[in-house]
Amino acid sequence: MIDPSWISGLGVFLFCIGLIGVFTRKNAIIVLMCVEIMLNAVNLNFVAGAYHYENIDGWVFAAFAIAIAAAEVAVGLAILLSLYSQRQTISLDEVSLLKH
Amino acid sequence: MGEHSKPEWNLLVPVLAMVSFPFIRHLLGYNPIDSAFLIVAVPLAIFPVILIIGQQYKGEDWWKHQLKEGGIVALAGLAITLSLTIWLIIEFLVHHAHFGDQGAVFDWITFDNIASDNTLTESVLSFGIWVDSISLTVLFVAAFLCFLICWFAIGYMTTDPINEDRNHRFFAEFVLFSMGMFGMVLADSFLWLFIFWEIMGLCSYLLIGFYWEKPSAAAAAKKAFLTTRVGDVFLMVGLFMLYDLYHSLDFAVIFGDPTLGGTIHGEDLQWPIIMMFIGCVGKSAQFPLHVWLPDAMEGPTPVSALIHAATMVNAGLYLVARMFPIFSEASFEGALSDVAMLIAWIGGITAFMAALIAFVANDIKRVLAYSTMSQLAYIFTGLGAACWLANEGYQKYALFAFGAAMFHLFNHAMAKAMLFMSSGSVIHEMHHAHDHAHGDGDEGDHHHFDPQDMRNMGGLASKMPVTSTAMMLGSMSIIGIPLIGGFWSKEGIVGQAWNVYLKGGEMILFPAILVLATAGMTGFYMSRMWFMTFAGKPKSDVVEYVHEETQWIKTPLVTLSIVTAFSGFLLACGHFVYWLSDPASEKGSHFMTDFFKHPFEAILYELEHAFLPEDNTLKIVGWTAILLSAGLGPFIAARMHGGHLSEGERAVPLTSWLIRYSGSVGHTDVGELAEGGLATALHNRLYIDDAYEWIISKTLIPLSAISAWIDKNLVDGVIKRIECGSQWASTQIRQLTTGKASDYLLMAALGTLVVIAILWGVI
Amino acid sequence: MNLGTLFSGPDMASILMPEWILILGITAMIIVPNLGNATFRLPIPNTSIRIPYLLGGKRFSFTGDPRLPSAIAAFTLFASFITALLSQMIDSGVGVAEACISMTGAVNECAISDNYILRVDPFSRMMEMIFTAALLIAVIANMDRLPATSHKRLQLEVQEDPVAENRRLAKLLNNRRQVDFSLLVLMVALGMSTVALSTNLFSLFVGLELASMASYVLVSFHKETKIGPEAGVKYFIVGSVAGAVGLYGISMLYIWNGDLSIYGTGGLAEKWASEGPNGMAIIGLAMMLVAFGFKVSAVPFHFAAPDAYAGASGPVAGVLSTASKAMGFVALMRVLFGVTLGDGGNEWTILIGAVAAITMTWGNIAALGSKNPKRMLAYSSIAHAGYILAGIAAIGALGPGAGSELIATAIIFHLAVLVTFKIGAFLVVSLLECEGRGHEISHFHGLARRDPMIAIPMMIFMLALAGVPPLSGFLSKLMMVSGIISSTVGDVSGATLSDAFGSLSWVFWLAILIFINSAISIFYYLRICVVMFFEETDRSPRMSRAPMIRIAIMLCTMGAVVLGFGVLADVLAIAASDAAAALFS
Amino acid sequence: MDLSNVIQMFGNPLTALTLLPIFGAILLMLLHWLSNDQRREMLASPIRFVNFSLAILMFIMATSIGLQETFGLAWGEYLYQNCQTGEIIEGSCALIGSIGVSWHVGIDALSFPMVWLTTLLIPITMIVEWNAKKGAYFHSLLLLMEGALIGVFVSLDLFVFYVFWELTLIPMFFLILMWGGEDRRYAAQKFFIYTFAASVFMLAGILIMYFNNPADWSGNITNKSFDFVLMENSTGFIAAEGLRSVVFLLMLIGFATKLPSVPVHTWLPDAHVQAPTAGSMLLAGVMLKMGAYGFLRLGVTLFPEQLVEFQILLIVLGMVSLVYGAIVCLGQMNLKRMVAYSSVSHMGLIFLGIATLEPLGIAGAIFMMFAHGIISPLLFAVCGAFKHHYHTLEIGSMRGLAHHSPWMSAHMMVGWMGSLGLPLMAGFVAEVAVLIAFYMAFGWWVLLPAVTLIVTATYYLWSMQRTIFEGEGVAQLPPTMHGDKPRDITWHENTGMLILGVLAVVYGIYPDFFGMFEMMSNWASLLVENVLLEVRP
Repeated sequence: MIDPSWISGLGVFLFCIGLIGVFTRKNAIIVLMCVEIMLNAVNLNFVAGAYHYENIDGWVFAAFAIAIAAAEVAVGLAILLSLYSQRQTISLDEVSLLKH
Repeated sequence: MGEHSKPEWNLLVPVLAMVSFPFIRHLLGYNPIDSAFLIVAVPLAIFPVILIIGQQYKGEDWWKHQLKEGGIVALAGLAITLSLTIWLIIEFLVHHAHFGDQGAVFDWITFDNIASDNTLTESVLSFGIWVDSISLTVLFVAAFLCFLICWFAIGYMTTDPINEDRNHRFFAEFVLFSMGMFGMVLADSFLWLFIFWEIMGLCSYLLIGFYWEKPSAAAAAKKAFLTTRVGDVFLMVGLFMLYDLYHSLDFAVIFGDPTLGGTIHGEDLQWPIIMMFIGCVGKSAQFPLHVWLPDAMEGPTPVSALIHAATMVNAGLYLVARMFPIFSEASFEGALSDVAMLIAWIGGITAFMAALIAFVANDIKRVLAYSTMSQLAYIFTGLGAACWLANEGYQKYALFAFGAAMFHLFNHAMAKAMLFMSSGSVIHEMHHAHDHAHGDGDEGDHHHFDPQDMRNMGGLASKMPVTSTAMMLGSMSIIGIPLIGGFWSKEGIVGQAWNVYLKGGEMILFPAILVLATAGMTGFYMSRMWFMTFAGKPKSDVVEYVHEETQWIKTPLVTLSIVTAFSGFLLACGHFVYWLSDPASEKGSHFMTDFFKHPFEAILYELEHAFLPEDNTLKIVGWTAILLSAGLGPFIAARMHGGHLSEGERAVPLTSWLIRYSGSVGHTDVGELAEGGLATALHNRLYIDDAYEWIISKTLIPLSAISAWIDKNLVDGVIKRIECGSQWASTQIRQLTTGKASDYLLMAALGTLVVIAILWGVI
Repeated sequence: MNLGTLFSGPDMASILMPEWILILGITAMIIVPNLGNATFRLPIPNTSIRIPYLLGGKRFSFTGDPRLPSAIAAFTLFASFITALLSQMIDSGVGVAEACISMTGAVNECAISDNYILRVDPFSRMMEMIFTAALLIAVIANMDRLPATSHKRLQLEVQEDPVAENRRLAKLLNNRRQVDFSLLVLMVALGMSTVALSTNLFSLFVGLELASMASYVLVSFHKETKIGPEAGVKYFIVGSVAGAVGLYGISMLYIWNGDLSIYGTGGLAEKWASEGPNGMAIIGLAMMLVAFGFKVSAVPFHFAAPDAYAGASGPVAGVLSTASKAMGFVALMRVLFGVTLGDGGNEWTILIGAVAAITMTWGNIAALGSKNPKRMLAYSSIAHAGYILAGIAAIGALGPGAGSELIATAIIFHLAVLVTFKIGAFLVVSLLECEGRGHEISHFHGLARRDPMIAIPMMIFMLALAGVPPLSGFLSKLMMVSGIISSTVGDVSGATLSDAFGSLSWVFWLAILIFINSAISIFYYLRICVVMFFEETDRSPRMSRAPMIRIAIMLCTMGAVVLGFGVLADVLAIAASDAAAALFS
Repeated sequence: MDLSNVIQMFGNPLTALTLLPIFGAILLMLLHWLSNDQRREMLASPIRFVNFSLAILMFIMATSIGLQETFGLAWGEYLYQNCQTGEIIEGSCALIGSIGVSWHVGIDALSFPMVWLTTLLIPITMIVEWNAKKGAYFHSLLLLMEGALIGVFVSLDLFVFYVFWELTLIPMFFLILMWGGEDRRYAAQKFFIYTFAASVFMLAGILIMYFNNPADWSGNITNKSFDFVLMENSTGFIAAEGLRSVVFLLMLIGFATKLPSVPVHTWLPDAHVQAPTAGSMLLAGVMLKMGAYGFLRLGVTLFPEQLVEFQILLIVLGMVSLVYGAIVCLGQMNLKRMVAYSSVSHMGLIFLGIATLEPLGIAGAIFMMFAHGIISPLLFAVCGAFKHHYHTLEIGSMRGLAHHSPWMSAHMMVGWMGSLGLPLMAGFVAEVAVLIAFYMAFGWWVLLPAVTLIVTATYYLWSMQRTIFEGEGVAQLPPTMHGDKPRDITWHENTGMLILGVLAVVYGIYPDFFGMFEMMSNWASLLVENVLLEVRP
C-alpha cells in the first residue's frame, strides 16, 4: 500500500494544475474542467485521509464530492449554453457587459 | 406755513391736564419717591402707543391736526414726567430729604455666585431708584428740556411737508429716548444705568437716521451707533470688573463702602474706571471717539437739540460724576490720581481740538456740534480736576471743582438746547423762505441750496428777533460773558484745573493751558456764528423771505432765553455748586435760602469764589479767561464777520447793540488764512475720520472678506473636497470591477494568497 | 448512515419538520404539475385493479395551472417558516441545543462528548426562519416578476400580429419555467437549512453547494435578457472555483484531523483547542475562509457579486444579498467560532478585522458613485457584510463571553432585519424592472409623484439601510456597535485621555469605522430618496400593477418599521440572543 | 407591558406632548395623501386648522405645566416622570426591554424652557407660513418636528433621546428639500449627512456610557439600561478617568456640530439659506439648542471633571465661533447667510458661558439658548419675508425697504437690534450674564468677546443701512422684482413676528417672566453646587 502522503501530494499537484488552469484559460469550458480537476484533488485528499485514519468517512466524502462535481458540471454547462445561445461565445474575456 | 397757522393753544389742554398728575398722586397718598418710577414708566408706555396708533391711523385728520401726529401725546407724557420731577425736587428741597437709594423696584435677574469658601451666595441685579442732588439736577435738565424740545418739535416737525405721515415715528422715538435718559439718571445701579444708556444709543441711532432715505443720514446714524458702541463695550467690561470686585453693581453697595470692608484697594479700581470712562468718551463725543457727533447733525434739529446738547451727551459726564465718591474715598488716596489726570487730558485735548475745528465750520449746526464737544470737554476737565483733587485729599477744592463741572453741565445744556432750537428756527425759516422764493419746482437749485450754511445767511437779526435774541443769550452763556449762565461754572473749571497744577499735579499743565486757550476760542467761534447769521448784509436773496412764525417754536425759545439769562446768576448765588457737590454741607444745605435771605452777601460770596479765587495765581487765570473769552474772541469775530444790517432793517433793542458793535470795529479779511493748510486740515476734521475709515477699510473689511473666503473654500472646502474625493475614489475603485471573470478570479487568488500569508504569518 | 434509521423515531420527524416540509414541497413540485389523465394504468398483481398512473397525458386543469408552482413554493416555505417559528415559540427558553442528530442517525439530547452531524437549536431555527422568510418574500414577489398567465387566457390571446404573438410566446415561456424557478428556490431553502443545521463541515459544505448551485441558476434565470446569462456565468465561475478551494480546505482539515465534526470527542474544535493548528489546518482554514468570503462577498472575493445582483432579477438579487449572505455567515461563524475559538482563536482576528475594514469601506465608496441602483445596493450589501465581519473580528478578539454573545446577537438580529429592508429595496427595483427599467438611477426620478405608495417604503428602506432611527436598521447597527464597544471599553484604564486611547483595543476603531462608514453611506441612500421626491420625470404616472410585489413591499416595510422599535423588536432581539447563546454553547 | 402601563404612558402630559404631535401629524398626512384629488382640495384647509389647533393645544399644555410648577426643584428631580427608578429596573416601562430601553420622560428646569419654546415657536412658524404651498404636508411636518423636538428635550432614556435626536432630521430634511430655495438639494443632503455623521459620534459616547452604567437590569441581554437617571444617580459611573474623557470628547463632537461651533459649522449656512422660512426659524430657534441642551444634560452633568479638563478646549471653540463667526458675517452678501453665521457667533457664547463653571455663566448660557430661540426665528422670519416679497436675499440689492414695507423694516430692526445685544431685549440678558461670569473666571480675555460685540453691531447695522435705509429720490428695487409693486408683509407674517418681537422685549425687561431666568439660574446653581463645586480647580 502506498503512503497516503503520496496520494495527497498528487492531490496538491492536481489542485495546482487546476488552479493554474483556472487563471490562465479564458475558455469557460476549460475553466470548468480545471475546477473539476481541483475537485478531484479534493477527492484524492479525502481518500488519503481515509487511508490514513482508516475510517470510512473519507470514502463517503469522496463519493459526495464526485456528486457535487457532477452537479456542478451540469449546472455550469447549462449556464454556459444559455450564454452561448445569447452571445455565441464562451470566452470569459468577451462577456463584460456588466462592470463597474 | 406760518401765515396760515392759527394759534393752537387749545391743543395744549390735555397737556396742561397732565400737569395735575402729581397732585392726584399726592391726593391718593403716594409720596414723590414712590412715584419716581413713573418718570420712566410713563414714556415707556407712551412709546408703543404713539408708534402703533400712528402707523395705523397716520392719514386721519384727528391724528394729524388734533394730536399733531402724536406730538401732543408725547408732550402730555413729558408734562407728567416734568411735573413729577418738579414734585420730586420740591420734596427734596423743602423737606431736605436725603433720598439716596430707594430700594429695588423689581429684581431683574437673580443668581448665585461662588464665594471664596466654595459656597453659593445669592446675588441680585435689580432695578431701583436712586435720588440725590446730581441725579435730580440732571433729571431736571432732561425733563425740562425734553418737554420744551418736544414742544418745539411739534412746531418744527409738523409744519414740514417732508415729514408728513411719519412724525409719529419721531415722537415715539423721542419719548423712548426721554425714557432712556430718565431711567439712566434715576437708576440705582451701574447695570441699569448702562441699560438705559444703550437705549439712548438706540434712539439716537433711530433719530439721527430719521431721514433714512438720505444716504448721509443713514451713514451718520450707523456711525453714531457704532462709535458709541465701541465705548459702550468698554463700559460693559468696566462693569464686569466692578461686579467682580463688589459682587454687586448697586450704587448703595459701591458708594456705601468703596473699599468693601478694606478688601478692595485703589489700584484695583483703576482699570474699571478707565474702562467705564472709555464708555463716557464715546457717549459724550470726546477725543478719540468724537467722530460721530458732527455727522449726527444729519438728524432733524430738535434731535440735535435733544441728544447732542441737552441729554444724551451728558450721560458720559453723569457717569463720571457718579464715580466721584470712589475718588474721594480716603483710603484710595493717590491711587486713582492718574485716572483723574487721564480724564482731564482727554477733556483738554477735545476742548481745544473741537474749538479749532469750529473755527472753520460753516454749517450752523456743525458749529454748535463742535461747540458741544468742546464744552463737554470742559466739564470733563473739571471732573478730572475734581477727581484728582479728591483723590489727593483736597476735599474742599474737589467739591468746588465737582460742583462747578456739574453746574456747567446745567448751564451748557440749557444754553445749547436753546442754541440748537434757535438754529433750528433759522434753518426752518431759511428752508421755507427758499421754497417760497424759488418755488417748489426748482429742483436743481433746491438741491444745491443748503439752508444750514451760514454763508447763505446774514442780516437775519431784523427778520427773526426772538431767535436772534435767544441765540445771543445762548452764545453769551457758552462764551462765559460775565454774570451770564456758563460764566459761573466755566471760571470754576478753568480755575480748578490750574489749581490742580498748583497743588502738585504737574501733568495737568497741558490741559489747563488748553482749556484756557479754548475759553478765548469759544468767544471767537460762537460770536462768529452769531455775526455770520444775524449781522451784516444778507448773503443770499433767500433772506428776504425769512420771518418767524408759530408759537410752537417761539415759546420754548423765550422760555429758555429767560432761563439762560437768569438761572446761572440765580443758582450760582444760591450756592448751587455746593448743593450739587455735597447737599449736606453748610453751604449746600442752604441752597437758595441764603440767597433769598441775604442776597447781596450771597452774590458777593459767589463772585469772590467764582472768578476771584483766594489764590493770586488763580486770580490771574480767571481774569485771563474773562479777557480772552469775553473780549478778545468776540472782538476778532466781530472784525471778521460783523457788520451793519441792510438799509431799513432794524433789529430789536436787545440785539441791536451787538450789531452796532460789530459794525463799528472794522473789518479784517482772512481769505488767505481760510485757504491755508491748517484750515484745510480743519475742514477735514484733522483727518481723524479719514484715518479711522482708512484703518477699517484696510483691516476689518479685508479680514472679513478673507474670513468669508476661508470659510467657504477652506473650512467648507474640506467637506466639499471630501465629497469630491470620495466620488473620485468611487470611480477609481469601481474601475477594478472590470467585468471580466478572469480578473475576478485573479483578484480572488491574490486575496487567497494574502489570507494564507496572514494566517501563516500570525502563527 | 443507514437510510432506515433516518425514519426510526418520531423525534426525527418532528425535529426536522421544517426540512421535511421542504423535501415534501420539492417532491410535490416535481409531481403535481405533471399530474394528468395519463391513459396508462398500473395493474396491481393478483388483482384486477388498475391504478391510474396519472403522470403525463393531458394535464388536469388544476395541476396544469402555471400559477400552481409558485403557490406550492410559497406554501411550502410558509409552512416551513411557521413550523420553525412554532418550534421556537414552544421550546424557547429551554436553553441551548435541543436535539442533535448523529452520524448514525440517532436523535439525542446534545452532549458534549458526542459528535453530531446536524444540530437543531435556537440558532439553526433562527437562521432557518431567516432563510425561509427571505425566500418566501422572493417567491411572492416573483409571481409578478415572472408572471404566470393562465392557459385559458393565453389561448384567447392567439393573435396574427407578430408582435403580440411574440409577447404571447414570452408568456408561454414564463409559464414553462414556473416550476423550474420554484423548484430551485426550494432547493436553495433546503441547502440553506442544511447549512444552518450542520455541525459537520462536510454536510455544511454539501448544503452550501446545494444552495449555491441552485442560486447560480436563479441568477441566470432570465436567459432571454442579455445580462442574465452573463451574470450567471461570472457568478458561477468564481463561485465554483471558490467552492473548490473551500472544499480543498475541508479536505486538508480532514487529513489533519480525520473527522470533520466540529464539536464532540475527536472533533475539530477539540483538536484545535488541545493541540493547536498546524500549517495544514491553517491553510485549510484559510481556504475555507475564501469560500465563505465569496458567499458573504467580502473584499476581495466580492467582485462577481455586483455583476450577479445586477444581472439577476430583483427578488433573486434580494435573496442573494440576504439569505445567501446569511448562509455564508452561518458557515463562517460555525467554522470560526465552533472550531477555532477554543484556543483563543485569534489567529484570524486581525485578518477578519482587516477584511472587515476594507470591505465596508470599499463597499460604501464604490456605492457612492454607482449609477445603477442594483449595483449600488450590491455595494451597500458588501458594506453591510463588512459591518458583520467587524463583529466577527471583535468576537475573535474577545473570545467567548457575554460581549461575544451580544455581538453574535447583533449579527443574527442584523441578518434577520436585513431580510426586510434589503429585500424590500430590491423589490422596489424589481417593480421598476417589470416595466423594463430599474438599471439606472434616473429611473427613480419622480417616483414619489408616480406612486407614493412605493416611494415612501423605498425611503424607509433607504433610511433603514443607512441606520437612521427608529428603523430596524438602526437597532441592528446599534447592537452591533454596542457589542463591539462593550467588549473594548471594559478593560480601558488610565487616567488621561492618551492613556485611555492607548489602552483601547483596536477593535474599538472598527466600531468607529462602522460609524464613519454609516455616515458615508447616508450619502448614496439619501440620493435615492432625493431623486424619488424631487426629480421630474416624463413617464406617465401609472406604475405596473404587480400586486404581489406590492404586498411583499408592504410586508417588508412593516418589518423594517416594527422591528426597529417596540415590542416586536424586543421579541426579535430576545430570539436572536437565544440563538447567539446556542451558537456559543 | 400590559394595558395599564400603556394608559399610564399616554396619560402622562409629557408623553402626550411628544407623541400626540407625531401621530397626529402622520395621521393627517396620511389622511391627506390617501384622499383623491377632489377631496384633497376640500381637506386642505381643515387639515391646516387641525394642525394649527394641535400646535396650540401643545402650547397650552406646556404652558399649564409651567403654570403649575415653579421649577425650583432639587437636583436630579424630574417632574412628570412616567415611571420611577424601580420600575425602570423592573422593566415595567420598557420599550425594548431586551437591551434596556424604556419609555422614560421627565422635565426639569433645563428642559422646560426648551419645551415651552418649542411649543411656542411651532404655532408661530405655522402662522408665518400660513399659506405655504401644500400646506397640509408643510404644517404636518412642522408638527412632526415639534413632537421630535419635545421628545429630545423630555426623554430621559438615552436611546429614545438619540432616536428623537435623529428623528428631527427627517422632517427638516423634507422641509428643506420640498420647500427650500434653488440649491435645496445640496443643502438638504449636506444638512442631513453632516449632522447625522456627527451625532453618530455622540451615539458612540452614549454606548460607552450604557455599558458602564452600573445599574443592573437583570433579565435583558446586556444587563444594562439606557436610563439617564440611573446613570446620574449611580456612583462609580465609568471608573476610568481616561475613558470618561473619551466619552466626553465623542459627545462633544456631536453636540458641537449641532450647536454648531467652528470648525464644524458649515452645514448651517447652507441649510439656513436654502430652508423655507419656517424651517430656518425652527432650525435656528430650537434645533441648534439641542446641541447645547445635550451638552448640558449629558456632557456637563455626567462628566464634570472632563468639563474642567477640557475647559480650554471649550473656550477656544466658543471664542473662535464667536469671533470668527462675527467676522465672517461681515463678509457675507446674503442676508440669510449673514444671519446664519450670526447664529454661529452667538452659539459660541454658550460654550463660553458653560466653560466659566460659574452659576451665572451657565444660567446665562441657558438663557442664551432661550433668548436666541426667540430672536433668531424673528430674524429668519424677516429674511424669509424679504425673500418672499422681494425674491432676493442679496444685501444691497435694494434700498429704502422702510418706504415699501414699513412693518417688515420695523420687525427687521427689532430683530437685528435684539440680536446685536441691545439692552432691554432678551439677548442682552444672556450676554451680560455670560460675560460677567466670563470676566470673573478669565479676566481680561473678556475683551475678545466684548470687542466682537462691536463687530456684531457693525454687520447688523451695515446690512440695515443697505436694506432698510437710503434710496432717496427713486427707491431702488432689486432686479428680481421684475417691476412688480413691492408689498408689505401679510398679516400672518406680521402676527408671528410681532409675537416674537414682543417676547424678545418682554424677556429683556423682565427675564423672570414665566419664571424663566429664575428656573434657569436655579438649575445652574444646583448644577454647580452638586456637581461642579467639587471639581472646580
